[in-house]
Amino acid sequence: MTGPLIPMGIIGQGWDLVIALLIGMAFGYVLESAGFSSSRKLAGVFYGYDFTVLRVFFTAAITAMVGLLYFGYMGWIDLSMIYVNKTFLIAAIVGGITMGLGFITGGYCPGTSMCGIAIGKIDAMVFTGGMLLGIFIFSEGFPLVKGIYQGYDLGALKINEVLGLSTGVFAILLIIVALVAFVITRIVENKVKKVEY
Amino acid sequence: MKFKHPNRSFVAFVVIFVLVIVIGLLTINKPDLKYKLSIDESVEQLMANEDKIYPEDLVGIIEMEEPGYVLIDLRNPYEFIKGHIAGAINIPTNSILSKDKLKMFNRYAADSTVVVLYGQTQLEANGPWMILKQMGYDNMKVLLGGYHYFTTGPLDFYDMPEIPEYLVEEPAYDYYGIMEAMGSKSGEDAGAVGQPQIVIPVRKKKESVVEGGC
Amino acid sequence: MNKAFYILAVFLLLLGTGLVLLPDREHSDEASPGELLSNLRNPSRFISTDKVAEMIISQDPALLLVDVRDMYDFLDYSLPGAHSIPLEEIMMYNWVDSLSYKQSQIVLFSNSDILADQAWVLLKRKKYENIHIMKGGLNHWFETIIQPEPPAETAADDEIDRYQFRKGASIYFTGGAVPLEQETSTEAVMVKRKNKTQLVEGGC
Amino acid sequence: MTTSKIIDRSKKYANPYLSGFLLGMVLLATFYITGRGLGASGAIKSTVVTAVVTFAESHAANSDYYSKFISDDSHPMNNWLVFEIIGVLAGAFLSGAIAGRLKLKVEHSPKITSRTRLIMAGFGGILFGIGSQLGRGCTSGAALSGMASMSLAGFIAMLTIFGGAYFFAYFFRKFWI
Repeated sequence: MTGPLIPMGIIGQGWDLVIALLIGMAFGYVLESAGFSSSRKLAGVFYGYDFTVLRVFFTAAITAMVGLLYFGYMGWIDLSMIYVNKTFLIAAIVGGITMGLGFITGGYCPGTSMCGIAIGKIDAMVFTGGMLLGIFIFSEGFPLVKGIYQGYDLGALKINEVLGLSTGVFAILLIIVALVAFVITRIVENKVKKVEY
Repeated sequence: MKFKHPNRSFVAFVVIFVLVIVIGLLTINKPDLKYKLSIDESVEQLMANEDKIYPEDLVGIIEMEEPGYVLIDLRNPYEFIKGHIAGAINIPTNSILSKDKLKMFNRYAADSTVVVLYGQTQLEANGPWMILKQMGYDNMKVLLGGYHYFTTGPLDFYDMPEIPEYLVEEPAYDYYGIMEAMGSKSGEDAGAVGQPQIVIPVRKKKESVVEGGC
Repeated sequence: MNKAFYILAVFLLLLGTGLVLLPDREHSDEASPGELLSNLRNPSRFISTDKVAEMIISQDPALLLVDVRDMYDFLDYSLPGAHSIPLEEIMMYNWVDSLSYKQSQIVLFSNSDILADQAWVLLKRKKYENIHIMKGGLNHWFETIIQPEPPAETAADDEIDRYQFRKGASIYFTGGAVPLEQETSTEAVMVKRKNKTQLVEGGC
Repeated sequence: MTTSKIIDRSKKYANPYLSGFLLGMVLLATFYITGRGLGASGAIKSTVVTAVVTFAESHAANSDYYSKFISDDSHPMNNWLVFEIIGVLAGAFLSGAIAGRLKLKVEHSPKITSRTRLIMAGFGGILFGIGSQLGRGCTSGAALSGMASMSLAGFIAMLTIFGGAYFFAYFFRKFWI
């Protein structure tokens, strides 16, 4: 009963692609049913007419985080084996802002564009085509940004360690922040002129 | 997702999830057996190189019926029945950490009885001995040579070879000499991957072992 | 606000408060005595001298030979490419980042297998993986690889194959000289044996 | 007020909190099974790497960036994320089919033409492609999974992606509202 199952060798390597498929299906189903296949719904979060993205996103991240912490506490999962992505400070910030600009112009992010494609959104297909091109451009221009890409490596930091909080305290603070944000966004949503889509 | 009553389903999901966690918390496995010695302490204790019982001494102990010793045979019951050192108790390696056995070891520790562990060879007893030692059972000792030597090797206290066979960590050959004789150029390992290299150990803070990803 | 929000709020606040209130639980980065004991029964903790010889000869990049005897013994003779990490220093050695140890197959050896086994138990308590003990140690290495016993004429093919391999390995390790016994083999060709003792693959 | 509209929509799409909770469960299961979170841009990267390897193998091997992802024994396409994305397509299709949302169309604000929307989508895609490589992951891989595993990088990704989008939102408002 100790996870993560695949790194621990409890589930054989052969199964992981089947699992990937199943997890992907669940992921896609939930995203699409929440409305993430519509770019105008996604963009709503930036113009105040629809905060679905924020709600789903925060709820999911926090639920998974709390679940992970409990699983770790009970010894069901070895938290030290959970992949924590490294922080390359400048690359993360520049990359994040670039993605933000891409988000507001393209109206999708990679996962949601897949949902869009699945239900026949042509703009999502073009977006994904753009992404392929973008990755190609990045790869070709990689020598130019190599310094930023590999520089300012802060290592695999956890945010609660940076803030000097215990995981539990950080979790409850984040929960409160999220719940307050949900209330505020509901108020904003009611004030902003509705956009039909 | 189509739910007839989304809120009811939501409540159901949430309740199930919370229940799983509550049950998990209630059935949390109790802390397993613990070590008393830290790793550094057990390295120290290994370097002290005590806790060895020489087979020729054991002969004396058995003959004189010296009190304060107990022999534990770690081999499996089948081997035990086929033959064992007189007076030995059979506790197969697998079961040394079972509750009643630990109770027994605690008793021996309390009245400072020396527990002599043996397997077929010394190697067989080495792991169990180290584990029990690290758990704080100071009275554990290992029979050098194991059952094999005890039943086959010379045991006359006054007439032992200079390096008895049971001291397995002694080089059995003159490695350097043989390599020289067999044509290794000036001790170099010809045709080898590379020179042996001395690694200077660095003291370092412990770091998390696991890196993510594949 | 809709009902779902309240459900979520109750759920998250409940679990979140729980997280704060839960008593600290010791999370050991060490294998428990029970785990250690069950590790002892894993046959893959040993590796044969033949397999080690094969890995050295094929220059297996994953192989990391560790001589746990003291420095003097090491300087006298050690396996080609071996690192010297005396048992005393085994826990000081920085395994994690010096050699990407996850990809390595670490083989511990001493003159016999007791010291190596002690090092193994210590490392296993620290949950290191892919560590093996060279069964029989250097004594067995000399018996089997450097000075192999020729099998009886009537021996099974397997055994003769193995002898051929060892003979070749002996020539490899001793520097290509004519073997001590008058074996007719002029061909110093390595006889590649089939991989019977496959090391356990770990990780990804 | 457009209450009727809101009710309509809430019938159309699942409740966001319920969806979020379920997505959280999926994410938790992913962590439990694989030790790492969900991702999407990785699969697209694999596709690019595969394409480049197929059409210009020596170029790919010489490039610093591609060569990171090419290893002799595993085909870059044979990648966990690629299968996950195939699953996403299937799952989203299923959901869309059940809800009757399957329709080939360009979704855009009535104030702009389809063409403008497509140009913007392509442009955004390019930026997202570049950004996701520089930031080592996209909204799902870096931000969502990163937040769940409490990594600093995840929170930075979340703040910069949404912060960036909010910052630029003003300039692109006529494309959306």
